[in-house]
Parts: sequence; structure tokens; C-alpha cells
Amino acid sequence: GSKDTSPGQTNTDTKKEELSGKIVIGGSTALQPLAAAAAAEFMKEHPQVQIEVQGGGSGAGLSEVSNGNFDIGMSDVFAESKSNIDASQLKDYKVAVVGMTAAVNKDAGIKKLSKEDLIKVFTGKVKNWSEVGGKDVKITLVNRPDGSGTRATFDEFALDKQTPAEGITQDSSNTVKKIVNETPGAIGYLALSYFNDDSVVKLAIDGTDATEDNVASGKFPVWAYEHMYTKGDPKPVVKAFIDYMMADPVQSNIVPAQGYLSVTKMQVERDAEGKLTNK
Amino acid sequence: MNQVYVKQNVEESHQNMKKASPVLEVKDLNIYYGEHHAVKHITMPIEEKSITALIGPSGCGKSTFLRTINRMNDLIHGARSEGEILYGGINLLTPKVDVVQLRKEIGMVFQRPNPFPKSIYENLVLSLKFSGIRDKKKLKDIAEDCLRKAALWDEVKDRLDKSALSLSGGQQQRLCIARALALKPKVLLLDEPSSALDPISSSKIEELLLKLKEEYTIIIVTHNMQQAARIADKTAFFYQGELIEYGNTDQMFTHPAEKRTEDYISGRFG
Amino acid sequence: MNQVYVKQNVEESHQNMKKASPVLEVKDLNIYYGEHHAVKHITMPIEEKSITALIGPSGCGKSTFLRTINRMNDLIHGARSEGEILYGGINLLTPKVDVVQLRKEIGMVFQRPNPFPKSIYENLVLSLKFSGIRDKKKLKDIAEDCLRKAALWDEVKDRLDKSALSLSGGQQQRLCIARALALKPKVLLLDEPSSALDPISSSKIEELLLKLKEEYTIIIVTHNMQQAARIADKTAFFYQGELIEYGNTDQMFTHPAEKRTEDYISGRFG
Amino acid sequence: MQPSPNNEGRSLIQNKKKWTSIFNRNSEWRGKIWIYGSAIVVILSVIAITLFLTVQGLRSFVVDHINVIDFITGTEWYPDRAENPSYGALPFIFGSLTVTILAAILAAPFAIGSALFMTELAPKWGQKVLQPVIEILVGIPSVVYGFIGLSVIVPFMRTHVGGSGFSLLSGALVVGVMILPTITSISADAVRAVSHDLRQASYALGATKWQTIYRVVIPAAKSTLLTAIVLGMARAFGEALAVQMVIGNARNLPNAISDPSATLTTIITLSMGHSTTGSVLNDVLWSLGLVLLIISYGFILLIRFISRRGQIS
Amino acid sequence: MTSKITNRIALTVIVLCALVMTATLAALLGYILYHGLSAISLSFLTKDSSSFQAGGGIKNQLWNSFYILFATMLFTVPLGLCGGIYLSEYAKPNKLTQFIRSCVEVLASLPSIVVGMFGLLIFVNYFGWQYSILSGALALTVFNLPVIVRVTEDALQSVPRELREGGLALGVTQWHTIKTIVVPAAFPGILTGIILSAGRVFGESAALLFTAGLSTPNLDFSNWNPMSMTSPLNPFRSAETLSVHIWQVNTAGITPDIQTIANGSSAVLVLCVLGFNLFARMVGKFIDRKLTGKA
Ligand SMILES: Nc1ncnc2c1ncn2[C@@H]1O[C@H](COP(=O)(O)OP(=O)(O)OP(=O)(O)O)[C@@H](O)[C@H]1O
Ligand SMILES: Nc1ncnc2c1ncn2[C@@H]1O[C@H](COP(=O)(O)OP(=O)(O)OP(=O)(O)O)[C@@H](O)[C@H]1O
Ligand SMILES: [Mg+2]
Ligand SMILES: [Mg+2]
Ligand SMILES: O=P([O-])([O-])[O-]
Repeated sequence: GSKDTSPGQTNTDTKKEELSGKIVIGGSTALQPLAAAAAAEFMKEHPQVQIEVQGGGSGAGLSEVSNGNFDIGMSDVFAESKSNIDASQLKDYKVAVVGMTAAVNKDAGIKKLSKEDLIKVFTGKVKNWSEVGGKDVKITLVNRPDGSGTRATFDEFALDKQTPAEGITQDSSNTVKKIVNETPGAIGYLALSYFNDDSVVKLAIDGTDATEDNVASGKFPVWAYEHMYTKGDPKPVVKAFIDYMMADPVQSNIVPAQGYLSVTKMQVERDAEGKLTNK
Repeated sequence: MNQVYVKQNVEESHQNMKKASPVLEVKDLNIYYGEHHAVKHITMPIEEKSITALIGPSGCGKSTFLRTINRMNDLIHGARSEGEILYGGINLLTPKVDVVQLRKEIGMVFQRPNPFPKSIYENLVLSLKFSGIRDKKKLKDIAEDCLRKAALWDEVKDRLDKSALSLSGGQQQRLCIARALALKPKVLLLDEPSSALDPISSSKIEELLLKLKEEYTIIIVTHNMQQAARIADKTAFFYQGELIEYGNTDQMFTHPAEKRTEDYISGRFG
Repeated sequence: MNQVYVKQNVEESHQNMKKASPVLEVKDLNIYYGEHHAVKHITMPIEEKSITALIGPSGCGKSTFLRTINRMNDLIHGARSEGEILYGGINLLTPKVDVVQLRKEIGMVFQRPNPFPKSIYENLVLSLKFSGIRDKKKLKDIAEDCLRKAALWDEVKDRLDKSALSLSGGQQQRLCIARALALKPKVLLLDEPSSALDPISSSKIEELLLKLKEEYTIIIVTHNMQQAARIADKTAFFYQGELIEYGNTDQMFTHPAEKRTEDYISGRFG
Repeated sequence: MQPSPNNEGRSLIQNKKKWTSIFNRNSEWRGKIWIYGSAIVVILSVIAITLFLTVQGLRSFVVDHINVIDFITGTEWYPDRAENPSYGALPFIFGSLTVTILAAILAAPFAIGSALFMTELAPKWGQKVLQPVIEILVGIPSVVYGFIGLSVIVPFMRTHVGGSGFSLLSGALVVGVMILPTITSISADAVRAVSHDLRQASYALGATKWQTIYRVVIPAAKSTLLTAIVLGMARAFGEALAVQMVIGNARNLPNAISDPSATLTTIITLSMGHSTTGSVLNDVLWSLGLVLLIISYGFILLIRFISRRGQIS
Repeated sequence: MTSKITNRIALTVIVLCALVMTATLAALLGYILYHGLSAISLSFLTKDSSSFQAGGGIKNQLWNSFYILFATMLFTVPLGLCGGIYLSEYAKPNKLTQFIRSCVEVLASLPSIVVGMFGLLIFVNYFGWQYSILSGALALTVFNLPVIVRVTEDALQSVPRELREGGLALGVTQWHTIKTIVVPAAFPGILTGIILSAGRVFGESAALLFTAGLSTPNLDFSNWNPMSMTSPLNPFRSAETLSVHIWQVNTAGITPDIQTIANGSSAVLVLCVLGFNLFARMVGKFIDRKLTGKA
């Protein structure tokens, strides 16, 4: 990937004008717009740097960065969670946080659920909303596919690692939202950024509203990092870009604009095993 | 039966017509393909149970004329005809005529043998099935009868269920004739039926036609003067869409009334 | 020049051959399509600067024979030939022969006019360009010369750059003949060149051939006996792949040596 | 008597030094190199595709030791489950085949009817109006079909058939419409190719138009018509994105055609990007690709079989 | 007269089938254009797409679509032509020919996703060309090659044998005859077929998901050096095409105007295909008229 970095120009001098080279970023489609927007800004400041942001999915991001094809692999899951990725080789940069919760169709008459009930709903033990205090409407599950970061996060932190029962599966958060909106009794899960209108109900879990503040404070458990991985220590130009990602202009402008939480705001931290610690 | 119809004196010739009983009477027939006037002012009676040969150079309108008799030309987009073809007192060219029924009474055989890609038996009985005959025994009888009439029975009786395409060209053509006979037509139209065949098959067809004329009225287009001379009772010479001369075959071949006929017959052109 | 070659006495006839100088000598030629023996033991010399007509019923092998002379039959999968066709002492059938060169020396014209869908001029000079002639002036001269020889110059001189397909059928065929002349062949093979044409075009082609034979050796297949009689010096009668009779045309048409020839010529079959 | 050899005769003997002719612009050799070269490319690409997909697709059986039988007959697909993952592809094979067959059942009658209309009833109109429209529709991208399916067919199904609207039936409908033009245009070609002589013969026997069509034209074109349908099915079978948008992608065996379901192609597109190279999930997706390849070979064999039978009769 | 009644009924059914089909197709086209045309504007066609704001355009996607189409044609046309010529003119009826024919058939009926997976394996990963125009075009080549071969073979087959014999009988070699007579005569048919196939290449998406990628780097349309990273001509950059864009927006887009973008892009796609079609017809007619001298 980074084969045509011109040698000699990437010296350690921090003068920005002298940065040059090519960076290939790829992976998670969720993180792609954020990276692309940041890259565009970065390239404006450093005309000699060319950044290519590709998609491909988190899986591709992790594989390709391990193979050395991408300079930066984007993923919305920890590399440790993928069995065949050697996470020790990779360096993790958590560039944003994304909160998630279940999205429920309005006809269900449900605004909040206990985690227990939520698990019952998603594992198919409960088939009608009336059984968990809603209206008499049949439950329709809308899932994300295997390997999806949203699904992995939701399964782990909202469903306590239970496998959801079978339902409709859509690879697109947009479509999930659309279906939940249109189908009576449907329930799915979305990143918080998708709850930007009132077409679906943003479910509160165990009495905690899914708000950014609650996520930041660690009260609301269903959230994940958006990661950027490099293989070992990054080249200077790559490092410069990642630093740029973590710095304030991006974290306080582009990150919230795209519906993510800035990592800097987080009061808690989580490791690959899911252990929560206060910062 | 020794009238000679020359275009110029069609009127007289009609008065001369006594002994012959025409089964078809063509009156002032004009056929057009779009703007192209392909057949011009043809008037001729066709005698019952006789063979009438149509000769003339390529493109003179023989096929067009023949195909108009059983309204096959209806299928050609832009073809249209004026005038009368009387058959049993009815003008075949009026729209009211049921062409499906008409074609059952006036059968047709084409230049290139065109058996259906089905078994020999199926070829023979398909038209009967079209007409709604379902009785197996009857179908079989008719099929055998037609094959016998077409002098094909002995050659194919053991393989009626074989594909008709497995027959030789000559056999295929005889099968097509047999197929046309199945509906017991009154008139049989043949458009150069033997021109695609070898000499032996060709002469078999000629024999067959001579036998068939005892029962059917036959009109045959041929480019082979000798064939016309051998089998036809009457011959009509077409040239550039016009009927130049029409009369008894022997007379026409020996003493043609028109110079152009003579030139054509003797091979000076065409 | 009054020998009659009958298949049985080919040997004698060869000895009789004195005045004539054969440009082609066919010796015991057999042609097969797979298993099918299409042309059988043909032996015949072809005289220089004369017209030789090949006649016979359909499927008798005329075209096959003709197409073997310039090795056009090589193109047909499964066709194969045995025997000799000597031309300038070389057996044309040996694999060593450069067929491309051969076809330049032995030109061919087909039944259906086949001008290339290019301009008239392009049709004429295509083969020359291929042979490496690039000089514009020279190409133009040759084109004009050929068109004149083919009696087409006056009709097309003003529209040499128009598509050849805009010509009438007869003109197209003459263009094809002109095209074949461009390479100055020694021999010209024609396979029913006028059978797809109207009588007037047809007679123009006949005139043309009579003129061309002063320079070229011409072999023509025709199904029209009258045409053969009108233009050919020698006529060969083929039947079922065999050369039944070969001789001077007038003699053959008046006193055929063989019964089958007589039958065929007088139209008793075919 | 021997004619004297002359110079022209000599020149007829071929030049033996063939290789020099490669440098000649018009040389047969140059042409042949091009021609045979591209034939080889065609062969190589087929072999390469088959080979690579096979090698990659067999990994899950060879490297990950998944049982082939379980893979093909299993009905549970949880390749990502931490404890006892299962790899049963049957629901997808079933889904793919059902969508394909349903689509063909939906599309074939209309397609063949339209082909007959274009060729037998209104040839001029068919040529001038229908033909271009069909060509355009063959060219409409499948995403667009899927997109319209999502916005029109799914809501329609939801209100009229019930459920979520995402179903086997929706998938079959979308794909059916998609292959409609394909089948129509091939069928029209097939019907047109029936010799005019045969129609003529039939009419001359006093057949009506329908009798001619039914008894003569259709039987004569039968094998090509079948081929057209199978080709349409092959296209339906291989379609991914349009189906994925409307079928619901549920991975269990559906109980009814109004249930959501999944196909081989939709599962591959859904999960490919989320899997890492060399992971079991990735390997089994390649195995699904291999199944897809094998079944499309099956379609080709079927077409071969049909057209061979067509030639015999 | 039952046969007459059957005839009536059957013919009516056929007409109905045709009507249903025409109606379906008309509704489809109508739907796409009705919803899409209002979304199309000059700025939609000439603006960069936006990753999260409303009002993005499709400039790059449109360019990418045409570029990939062009690259694909660059590979497929010469190869396909030669393959078609081989099958039509040189192939002897033997086992090898049969095998090649089967190969063409196999290629023609491969699911495009399989082609995409193959492309991912070989071009993207094995050759390391990444998600790029080159990988995408090569994958589409696999997909389009059999179409061109078929089109060429059909067009050549409809050239009368007489023309070939005419050339050969003039002492022209087979290759030269094909080159100067047969192929030109078949040209209108070949060209029409190629342009029509362009429509399908243009709209292909599944094979491109895994080969050309879902993104486009920033392009500088004043930089036409194909080796430069920001050049639109660089064949080694990833390229999201228009149809992939529809898919992408619909799947993962987070802009508020997803529906508008998808509608507009669909309409542009359909209009392009329509354009190809009209163009094919026009060119075909023009050349045909020129060849037959009716012009
Ligand atoms: N379908 C058609 N459309 C337009 N013109 C036609 C059509 N069929 C025939 N013609 C024209 O009508 C004239 C008569 O044609 P017809 O086929 O009747 O001649 P023919 O005497 O049967 O010739 P042949 O001996 O070659 O069969 C010709 O000038 C021909 O070009
Ligand atoms: N390509 C071929 N493959 C197999 N058999 C062939 C082929 N061409 C001709 N024949 C057979 O060879 C024999 C001679 O055919 P040929 O074309 O030479 O006859 P012909 O005398 O030219 O007839 P016509 O007057 O009809 O042109 C025929 O029996 C024919 O069926
Ligand atoms: Mg005729
Ligand atoms: Mg011949
Ligand atoms: O962020 P996703 O992996 O769920 O698309």
C-alpha cells in the first residue's frame, strides 16, 4: 500500500508543510465517512499528502492492515475479538465512541425495557409486546449480519452475549431504521446517531436513557469504540494523521457532526475484554 | 378443350368455354406488394380434375398468383389483391371468406419440402387434429390412405413414428403432398414442388401428380418447361406479371400464339 | 477440336488431343465429403482460351468439381480430393501449393453476386492492395480496365465511390467478374453466374463471357442448356458425380454419344 | 501429353520459411496468434476461476475441518457464535433455489407470451417498440431493481400479504421482473428462428394462428425456449444485491413463501466485509461461493442437455 | 367452430401477457424517471458526493462509471472480437472448440458475485492491486468477455458465406479476408452488441463491491497524469461507481437525503443506458446505410 512514499521527505521535523506521502485507510464502513471527512481536511493542510479512504468492512480493515495492505485499518470491534488476527502486532487508536440502543416501532407501545425483558425479546422467548408491557402486537426482530460491529456490541452489552433469535437481517442501519419504522412491532438496534428524528422509539434500558451523557458517564453500557489500527508503530505521516484525528478540531467538530462521541469526553474506559474502568 | 387464351381475347375465350367446367374462375386479378404491381389483370378459368402449369421467368408473379388463390399472401405484410377468384360462386378474395376453411379446401405444397419436425404420422394427422378429429382409428386410416395416394406407404409404413426429417428430400416432399391430401381438398396448389429434388424423386412426384389429377384439380408452378410439357393439360405463360398466353399444353408448346412464349419455351431467355 | 470424350475412352481421347493446348489437365479426380463420394474418376483436359460448360442435374457434382480447381473446397470441413489437376506441370492438389497464389491465377465467380459491402472501387482494388500494389494511379487504371472489360464502365464510372450494394443484381454480378479480372487470372471459373439474374442481365453476362474468352480460359457451370449451347465451345455432362460425356458443344447437343446425355439435354429428366 | 512447365506454375509452390511471415502485416500467422491467444484467455479465465474458488472454498472443509455433509444439510448458520458455532448452509441453498424457481414461474409465462406477441402477432410493433424497451430493461442495474423493490414491493407485501413484507416472495417478484426482459428477448429470438416454411405449411393446412403457434411454432422452438428460461433462472440464481434488499436475509428455513429468507448470494454480500481473511466465517463464505459456482455449472449442464435433446428430435 | 374460439381466447391471452409485461416495464421506467428526474440538476451531476451532509452530487461516481466502462471495453473488445472470430471462422468442429464454447457459456452464466469474489482473490489480494479501477475493470472483463464473444460470433455468422468465398477466391488470405471483408460487414451488428453490453457493464455492482471498492479518493480534475494519486485517470485508485453508490448510500449512508441521491442516481443510470441504446441504434443504422449504399 504505502509503496510510493517518497523517501527522505518524511523526516522527523514537525513542520507540517514538509509532510508528504500516501496513506491507505480502509475497513469499517461505519467509520469511513468520519475518516474521509478528516482526511479531506488533513489534505487541505498538507497538499503533499494523499490519503485514500476505502471501505470493505471492519473484517477487511483488520485483515488488510495485518497484511500490510492498509496503513490504517478501521474497525468497530477490538482486534482481539477476531480469532485469526494477531492483535499484538497491531497498535490501537480509539478515535471515537459510538453508543447504541434498541430501536422499537411506535405501535409496540414500549419506551423502556429491563435488560432481562430485552434479552427475552431478542432471544425469541417472548413473541408479543403485551408480554413485556406493551400493546398486543407481534414482535418482529431486525438484526444486523454476523461480524457487524453494531451487532457484536449490542449482543455483548445489551444481550449479555446471548445469540439473538432469527429475524430479518439487514446490512444497513438505514434499512433497519426504515423497517422498524414501517413494520408494526419491529425491533432492531442502531447507533445513537440514527435516532435523529422520531420515526422510531429510542429504547431506554434498565431505566437508563440512551443519551450521550449517560454513555460518556458509563451509565449506559451499550457502546463501542471506533478503532484505527496500524501495524506496529506508524510511519511519521500516518502518525501525523492519527494525531490529527485525536486532536481537538476533529474530535469536537467532525466527530459529533457524524453522530459519534468524542473519546476525550468519555469518563470511563473499556478494554478488549469489556472491563470497564474509570478514567 | 383446345382453346388458347391469349390475354388480348379473354372475352372470346370465355365464350368458347363449353365442355370444361371451371372449378376456379380468376377475373381481372391484380396483386400488389405495396406500390409494386406484381400481378396484372389476370383472367383465367381453371378446369376441374386437370393439371394446369404456370410457367414464366423468375419474378414474373407465378408464386404470387398461386399464393393468392388460397389467401396465403394474406400473411405477407403489404400484399393486397383486387379482382375476383370465384370458387363455387364465391369470391375468395372478399374478407368474409373463412381463410381457415378455404385453405382446407385448397391445399398447397411448397418448393422446399417443409415437414414439421415431428413424426411422420404426426405430420399427416396434424391438420386433422386442427379440424377437431380425435378418433384414433379414423386418423390412422386417413394417414394410411394419404400415404398410399402419395406413393409413400411402402417406404415408410414401418417407421411412422420416426421423425419426418429423417426422410430424404424426395420422400419429404411426397409426405408434404400426402399431408395436404389428408383434408381431402378440392384443389391442390404446388409451387415448384420438385425443383429442389433429384431427378429420380422429381419423376416420382410427376407420376404422383398424374395419378392425383383423377381426383383433384392441380395447379403447379414450374420453371422446367419439360416438366410442364410432360404433365400439364393446360399451361399458362406469365411474363412480368401478365398472363401472356394460356392454353392446352401441347398446342402451346408446338404452336405458341405469342412470340414471347416461343422465345421463352425455346430457351432464348430465362 | 472435334473430339468427344466419353468416360470409357478417355485414354484414346488423350491421344487424339493435338491442336488443343490444355491449360488444365484433370486426371482421375475423386472428391469426397466425408464418406460421400461426390465426384468420381474425372479425367478431362481444359483448353486454353475457350469456354467449357459443365452441365448436369442438381447434385451431380458440378460445383464440387469447379470449387476443387482453385481449392475453394479446402474450406469445407471434411471435403477431400484425390487425383491430379495439373496446371503448368504442377498438381494443384498437393499440399505444397500456395492456395493464395493459386486463387490469384484461377479466379472464381459465384452463383449469387457477392460484392463486398464497400465502394465499387474498393471492390475492384481490394485484391490488388492485398498483393502489395499501392500506387494510386496504377490501381485506378486497373480498375477502369477491368470495368471496361466487364462492360460495366459506362454504367458506373460516375459513382465508383458508391456502395457496390447499390447496384442491380446484374451489375453486381458483372462487378464480381470485373473484380476477378483485376488480378489477371489465367482461368476464370463461374458457377451458374446468371441463374439468379433476370433475362436481360443474363444475356449481358453471356455476351461478356464470349468477349472474355479471347483472353481467358473459362469454365462455367450452368443449369441452362440453352445457355451452354449458346456460349460454350466444349460441354461436359456430369451425372451422379461421373463425367458421362465431354466434347464439342454443337456435336454434343446434336449427336450425343450417350443415351443419358440425350435424355438430359432434351429435358426428359432434371 | 505433358504441358510445358512455366514460370507461373513455379510460383505456386509455397514458400517454406513460414516464420518470416510473422512480420507481414497481412500474414495469416499474425492473425492466428491474436485469435488463438484470446481463445486461450477465455479458457484460462474459466480454469482460474474454478480453480481458485475451489481451493478457497475447500478451505473450510480441509483447514477448518467442517463436515461437508453437515455444511450442506445443516439448517443452523451461526458461524460467529463463540460457543459451538454451526455451519448449515441448507437454508441458503433452499432460498436460492426457491427464489430462482419462483421467479421463473412468475416470469416465464409472461415472457414467452410477450415473445409470441412480438414475433407472431405484431412483429412490426414488437420490433420497433418492445425490442428497444426490453433492451433498456436488460440494462437496468440490479441495484435499481432492488431499490424499487424495497420502496414498492416490500410495503405492498406488508399491507397485502402480512408480516414484515421482506420475504421469499418479494425476492422472487423482484428477480422475476428482472429476468423478464432476459427471457423475453431470448425467447423472441428463438421463435423468430423457427423457419417461415413451417408456419406456411401449417397455415396452408387450414390451421388458425393459435394452432400454428401451439402445434408448430412452440414445439419447433421448444428447446431454445427452455434454454431461455434456464438462462433467466441462472441470472436469478446469481443475483445478489437486488434480492438482498428485499428478501429479509433470515437464516432459518422459511415456513412459507411470505417468510423472510436468505440466499447464498445475500449471505455472502452481507458478511463478506465483516469477516477477516482466513477466519472460519470468511472460509465458509467462500464455500458458499463454491456452492454457487457448482450450481451454476449445473445450470449450464442443464442447458446443454436441453439443447442436445432439441437437436435430436 | 371451437377452434376459432380457442384461437380468440389464446390470442387474447398472449396480448394480455404482452400488455402485462409492457405495463410492468413502463411502470418501472416511469417510477425511476418520475422519482429521479426531479433530483437531477446540474449541481447534482457536477458536485462531489458528501459523506454526511445533504446536497451531495455524483460527479466522481459518474466519472468512475464511465472510466471503468472504458477500461473494461479496452480489455474485452479486442479479446472478445478475437474470440468471436475464432469461434466463427477458425474453430473446427472438434473437442477443443466444444470446450472453448463451454468455457464461454460458463463465463456467461457465472453469478456476478462469484466474479467479484474471484476478483477480490486474484486482482485485489494476489496481485495486490487493491480496490482499484484496474481490479474492477478486470473483474468486469470476466463478466463481459463472453457477451462480446457471443455478439461477435453471431454477427459474423450472419455474414453470408458468399462474401468470405468472394475474398478467398480473389487470392486473399483467410485472415485478411476476415479483417477487411467479413468483420467490416459484420461491424454494425458487432458495434450494436458492444454498446448494448456497455449498458450492463455500466450498471453492474455486485462484482465491483469487492474489486473497485466503495470509495473514491479526492480527485483533482485538473490533474491528468495517470500516475498521480489524485488524478481521475489513475487506474490504481479505488473507485465507487454510480450503481455501487446507490447501494452504498442505501446501505451505509448517513446523509439526510439518501432517498434523493438514490433516486437521482438511478435515473441517471437509466438515462445512460437509454442513451447507449439510442446511440447503438443510430450508429448501427448509420453504418448499415453506408455499407448498403442507401445513404
Ligand atoms: N413479399 C414480397 N414483397 C414484395 N415484393 C415481392 C414479394 N414477393 C414477391 N415480390 C415481387 O413480386 C414479383 C413476383 O414475385 P413471385 O415470387 O411471384 O415470382 P415467381 O414468378 O414466383 O418467381 P420465381 O420463379 O423466382 O419463384 C417479383 O418482382 C418479386 O420481387
Ligand atoms: N458441404 C457439403 N457437405 C457434404 N456434402 C456436400 C456438400 N456440398 C455438396 N455436397 C454433396 O455433394 C454432391 C454434389 O454437390 P454439388 O453442389 O457439387 O452439386 P451441383 O452439381 O453443383 O448441384 P447444383 O446444380 O444444385 O448446384 C451432392 O450430393 C451434395 O449433396
Ligand atoms: Mg416463385
Ligand atoms: Mg452447384
Ligand atoms: O458498524 P457495522 O459493522 O455494524 O456496519
